[in-house]
Amino acid sequence: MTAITPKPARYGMAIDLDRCTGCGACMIACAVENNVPPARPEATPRTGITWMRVYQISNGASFPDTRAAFIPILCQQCGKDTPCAAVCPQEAVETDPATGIVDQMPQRCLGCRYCMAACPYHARYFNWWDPQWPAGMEKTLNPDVATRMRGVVEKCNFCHGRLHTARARAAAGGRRELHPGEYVPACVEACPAAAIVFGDLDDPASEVARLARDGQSFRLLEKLGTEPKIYYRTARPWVRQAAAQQRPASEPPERRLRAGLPAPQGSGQKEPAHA
Amino acid sequence: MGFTRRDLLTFTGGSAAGLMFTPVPWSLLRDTAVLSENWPGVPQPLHGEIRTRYSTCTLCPAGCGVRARCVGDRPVSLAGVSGHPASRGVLCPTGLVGHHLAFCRDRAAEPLANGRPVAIERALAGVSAAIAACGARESVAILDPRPGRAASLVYRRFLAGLPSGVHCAPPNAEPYGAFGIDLENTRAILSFGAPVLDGWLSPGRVLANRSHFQLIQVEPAYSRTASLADLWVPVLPGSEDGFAAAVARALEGETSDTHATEVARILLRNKPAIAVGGGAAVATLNAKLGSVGRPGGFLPRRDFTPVTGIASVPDRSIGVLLIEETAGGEPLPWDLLRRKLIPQDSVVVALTPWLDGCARHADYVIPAPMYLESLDEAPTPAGSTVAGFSLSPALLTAPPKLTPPAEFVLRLAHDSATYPDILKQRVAAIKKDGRGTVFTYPDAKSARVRDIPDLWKAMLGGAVWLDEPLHSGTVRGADLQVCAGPPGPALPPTPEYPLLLIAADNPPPHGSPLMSKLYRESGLRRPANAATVHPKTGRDQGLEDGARAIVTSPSGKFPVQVIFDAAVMPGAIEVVGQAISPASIRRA
Amino acid sequence: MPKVDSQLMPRGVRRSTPRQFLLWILPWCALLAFGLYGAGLCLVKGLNQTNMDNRFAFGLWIFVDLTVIALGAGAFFTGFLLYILKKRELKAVINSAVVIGFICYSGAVAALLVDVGQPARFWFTFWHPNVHSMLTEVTFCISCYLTVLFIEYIPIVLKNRKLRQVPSFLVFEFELHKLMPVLAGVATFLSFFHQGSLGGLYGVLRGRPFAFREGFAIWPSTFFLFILSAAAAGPAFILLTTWLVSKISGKPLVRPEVLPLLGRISGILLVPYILLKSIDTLVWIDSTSPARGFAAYQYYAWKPFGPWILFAEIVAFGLLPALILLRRRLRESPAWLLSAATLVCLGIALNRFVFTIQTLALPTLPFDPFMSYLPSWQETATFLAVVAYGVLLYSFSFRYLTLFPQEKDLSC
Amino acid sequence: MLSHIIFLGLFYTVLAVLSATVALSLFRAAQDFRARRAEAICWQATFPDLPARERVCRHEFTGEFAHRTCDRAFDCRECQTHAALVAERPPDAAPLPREADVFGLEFPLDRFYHRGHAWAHPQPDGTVTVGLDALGARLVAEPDAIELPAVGSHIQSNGAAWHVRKRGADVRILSPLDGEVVATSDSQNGWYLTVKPDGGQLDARHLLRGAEIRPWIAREMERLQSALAPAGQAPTMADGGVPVDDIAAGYPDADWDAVCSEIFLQP
Repeated sequence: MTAITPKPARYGMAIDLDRCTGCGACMIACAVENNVPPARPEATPRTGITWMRVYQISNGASFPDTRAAFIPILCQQCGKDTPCAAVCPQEAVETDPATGIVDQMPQRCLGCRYCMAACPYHARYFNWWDPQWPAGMEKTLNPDVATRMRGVVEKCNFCHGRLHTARARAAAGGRRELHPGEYVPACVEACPAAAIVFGDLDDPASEVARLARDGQSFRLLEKLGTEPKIYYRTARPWVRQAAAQQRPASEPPERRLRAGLPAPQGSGQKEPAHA
Repeated sequence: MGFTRRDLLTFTGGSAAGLMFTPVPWSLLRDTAVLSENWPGVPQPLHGEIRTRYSTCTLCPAGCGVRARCVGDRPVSLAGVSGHPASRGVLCPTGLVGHHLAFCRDRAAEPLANGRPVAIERALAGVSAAIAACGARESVAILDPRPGRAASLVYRRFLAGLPSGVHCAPPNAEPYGAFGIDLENTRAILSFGAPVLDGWLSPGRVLANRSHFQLIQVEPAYSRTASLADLWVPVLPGSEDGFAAAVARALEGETSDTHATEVARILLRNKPAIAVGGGAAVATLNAKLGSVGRPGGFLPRRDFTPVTGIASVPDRSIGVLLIEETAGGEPLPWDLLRRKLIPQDSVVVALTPWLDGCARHADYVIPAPMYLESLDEAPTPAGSTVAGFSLSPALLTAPPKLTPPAEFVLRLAHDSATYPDILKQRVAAIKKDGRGTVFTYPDAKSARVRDIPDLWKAMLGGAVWLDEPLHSGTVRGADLQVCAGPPGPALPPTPEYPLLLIAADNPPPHGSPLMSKLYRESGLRRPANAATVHPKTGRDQGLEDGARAIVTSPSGKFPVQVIFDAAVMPGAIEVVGQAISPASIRRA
Repeated sequence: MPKVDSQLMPRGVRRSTPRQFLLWILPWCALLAFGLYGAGLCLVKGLNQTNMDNRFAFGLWIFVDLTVIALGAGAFFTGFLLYILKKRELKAVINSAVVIGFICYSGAVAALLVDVGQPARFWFTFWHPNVHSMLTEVTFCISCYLTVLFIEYIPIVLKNRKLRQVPSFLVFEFELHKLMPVLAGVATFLSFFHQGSLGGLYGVLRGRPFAFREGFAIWPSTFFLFILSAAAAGPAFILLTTWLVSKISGKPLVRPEVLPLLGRISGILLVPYILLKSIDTLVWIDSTSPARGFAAYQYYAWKPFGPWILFAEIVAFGLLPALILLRRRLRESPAWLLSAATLVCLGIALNRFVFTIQTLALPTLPFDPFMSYLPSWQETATFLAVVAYGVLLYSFSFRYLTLFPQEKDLSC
Repeated sequence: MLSHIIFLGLFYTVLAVLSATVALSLFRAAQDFRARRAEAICWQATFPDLPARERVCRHEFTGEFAHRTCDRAFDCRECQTHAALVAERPPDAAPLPREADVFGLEFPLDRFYHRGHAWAHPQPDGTVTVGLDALGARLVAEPDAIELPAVGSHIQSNGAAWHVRKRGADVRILSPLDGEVVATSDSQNGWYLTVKPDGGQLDARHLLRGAEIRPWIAREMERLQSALAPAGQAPTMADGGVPVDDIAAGYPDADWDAVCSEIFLQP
């Protein structure tokens, strides 16, 4: 920790869905930054750990009218009545008033998974296995982030390792505040299309605040009233519609595999009755 | 005054109660916490001085600059070099985790002869013997995935010394021949199935200019590029050339089908425009668009030396084939290669870091260093309008028993020089010509070659040399040769093969275990064994979503997992990395 | 050996021969061993042994825990009626109720310890509790209440025929028994809270509109509904077990008027529960859920969770048994009484199932799918271990302790 | 913060109450022993657990009640009902024979009988000899072991006077009176204990005498028969009714523990 106490910020993101090419660089940069272990072969899309996960959504229409878009989902850093923070029995989830970042403390987590049941974005992940790396690869772990043990929950924390580094640098420079852009999460830095903008939503001058105010921006499940800090932007009406539609949607179940979900086996997924 | 049982009980009880007021039980509690926090067997990251080192990515022809965050001298994460002329500070997903490749399974660790480990000398002897045994009619060929490198020069020299040596490249190694694409100034790209937004040329450069050009994707599959293009024109597989011709006519003002007219309108409104991908008709279309040799179009480079495409090598002519495979593991068309070999007595040598590629068909496997394990070179970045060159210094310490492909060929040629020597000569040559500029990674600055005292050192520190542009007018060589796009018109479906097999995605590259995990768990890239069909087509074939099935085509059969996706053209089967051909699919 | 066995039994009651008893417990012991093996796998290899996943963070275990804790509520409620409201007739079943309660709660806690990812950290909740979490409330109350049940269990054990020959045991039991009302009071207090908190557990999930409920002060409506439903189910479950035990042991255990009384209590509590539950559901459909952007119909559009589930919960397993239990004539006939009691217990199980499983199965994001899950054999085995443990503990208690004081007078 | 205080406050209160409850009962138990209440409490705790048939009021024998269960744990000394009944029909109104013969068992009527089959015989010297009555004696004839209280120790009525072991049945004989043991014997001379009663003389209000004996023993024989009868069989005595000297020998396969417990009022 650093001695400085910077002026409170409210960090958030604006993701431009019209720029996202679904390459997955954000997911990969995130996993590298945060020492997410390569999965066991047994791990499925439902048990794997992807702090950031790019879903593909579609307008549900058939060829050639079909349209698809990519939508990266990470912890939405809810700013009000944060569902996961309220339910944790032992304060392993805390919202940092100085940054507005919802932080998960694995070393205090009991592994009851109540927070996962509480999260509407499925942005929390449980360590079902002991973490393992191929021989030698553990030497490439990021020294700024501790590895997690089996049986605890983890999630995106806007790369707080990077926040600490940035603060330390600022403190070394005798500064109490961080310059905009001095601290950006790994996914933001890695996005080849520069689709993710990160910054202080409370700073009206910041680009992210400007995009958040943009008429084409929206947030997921806004009506839940949890004030998420991840904004999505698109000029394509159908994308906005698909991101806010009632379920079960017209979306055909065939997109399941593309949406990052397992192929049905036995009593796997059921088709929506109204589909 | 004896010691009764009562006394004992009192004592025990008392001490138990007293213990509660000592720190002992509480510290024991804490210890359980400590235990559960450092769960046995969980590796903790190593700490050390954080340093930044630079290199250049050789996994694909894009030639992106790499900034490595290192603990001590060990890279822990890779990122782009901001301002890099080719990559514009961007790395693709594969490049981001290039430093993990060294830890993949399926690595070639030691020389193999017919699957058995041998000393490198034995392998050398064996291969030389095989080469010596080749008569004038039996040619010795080296398949060079990246012509235009210093290594390629080594190959050419060696082959020149043989009675019949062939220096050949896999299909599409040089898509635009002597030409680069002036992305910075083009206003419209008419793409015939080229993955423009999905790893085409240097992704960073393409995306940086994305806002400047209209993108029209002509492709039967609703690919990533199609989904992000300004206009997607779904055409029947194999009818691209026809559509190109239609557009050409529409440009002339002739009335054509609505799509073509629409496309023509966009191209005319956004000039300069280019057409990429596709076949001969696309070349003529470019000529019509006047995009050859003009700013915003195809511009010629100085460094081009033509190389035989493997396809044009006569069948059953190669006696000894040396195949260089890159760490990126671009797939090689083995069926094509096999046809070129002399049936019985041909020798195949795989110079590769991988065991699961061409090594599977090779008599000799010469393990090559993995990306970032040894000093390497990156030739002119794909699609660059000027010649370029950069070194890829090693960031990892390589295991023993590895031989860089060029090194192996040098030793075959009994040349005392080492690969680094060759690279030094190349750099010296650049310095001698004194043309062009050098962009150095650490300070993100460009300087003229003349002004750099020690070019070699600068290059080792991370730098890319860029030639001066040619005068756009003077086009050396013939007119633009555009790569052979999707092979000719597809055969019409037959009763035996009612469906059409079309390429969906590039096959998943050799990647970090982490990358493959993330792709698998997010389903972002279709698994290599996925066959995506329209739900209706699938049901007509008696399949359901997720079923296991067998796809049969004239070139053979392979098992797949069926994915229903309404985005797929009815009557088509999208399969990762397949050529267009009629096919049938049935339940496994 | 048989002599010791018979000398441990209460006098004046007939018990199966040692041989029969052995034949009875052997299969259960086998089941227990198998279950413990499954649980051991989960503890040693980790929760990857289960079929739970990041979406189904809760599974069979949590569902079972909630159900058995609801059914175990009989212990506290019978105690409350007997010691606080002085309902003497219930003395006939209180011992059995206590044992059942103890079994249910200890079983639930055991299952929970396997369920959490880091069992070694179970005490963290007490170390740095987040008092705003319903789960904290549950943890504290259940651990306390388990202690209470244990203390309530002691006198029953001390009255064993051999143990009671030690005068000090008998005297301690006598003194402790005089303070039973205190314990009953504490038990009631604790039970009200944790039964409620278990409901609150889901009611506060503002991220899960299917489960989220408005409420009073810090407690969502489910808090109160769970208390009521548990209080209603407890007596019904005791009724069932008593009947079952007397069928298995082939002896009358309580006077004929006791079971109908239990049924009546259950019925009386069921009515307000059903009433409130219906109101709550209507409010939720009408305002709570839509206000959060989810039209309630969509929850029931995913097979197999159709609207039938609402009907089953409220009418078939609620209103119907309530009406049966309130009609004296029906109550008096064993067939009706028992089927009604069974319906009540099933209703509770269904209710807990809906809140645990359906809540997690329903998608929240517009582009994520409906999911289902089947427990792995390790999960099922662990659950069976809890059942076997319960049966064994009860069998031994029934054989060597006096669970039904009226039995010896009825047996001759 | 406040919520912390409230929550943890409640929690610790609950814990305090629980531990206090347990501690208190332990403390009280200890006190009971110190105050010699233990024996009485044991009987208090035992009596309700006896089957109803063993708890019938003595006035049922005399036909004053058709059916009445004792609610005073066989201690008539504070029982108003008893007092009232005795007042209106004083015992020994009619002269009695010196001894009663019930089914061939002699019950001398010069002494008082406890429901637990111990008799108390006041001696001229003011002491009281205590022994087993004929039925009890036949049940534990030639006991395997006898455990008599130490001379000088104090016994309480309805408390354990001495212990007899017979065929694995561990029988405690309930004391008919309160008093201090002055002598013990192994029943050669017909008695086991000589007791100096508290308060100088024997308070026999709670003991049976005279005319009560016959109906009482009649019932005891019934219970004995049903206890001896193997499960399911009709109760019969080996010989047409008169118990042999050693009943145990007559019923080798009877659960002797159960039989003795039945007769000696052990739960």
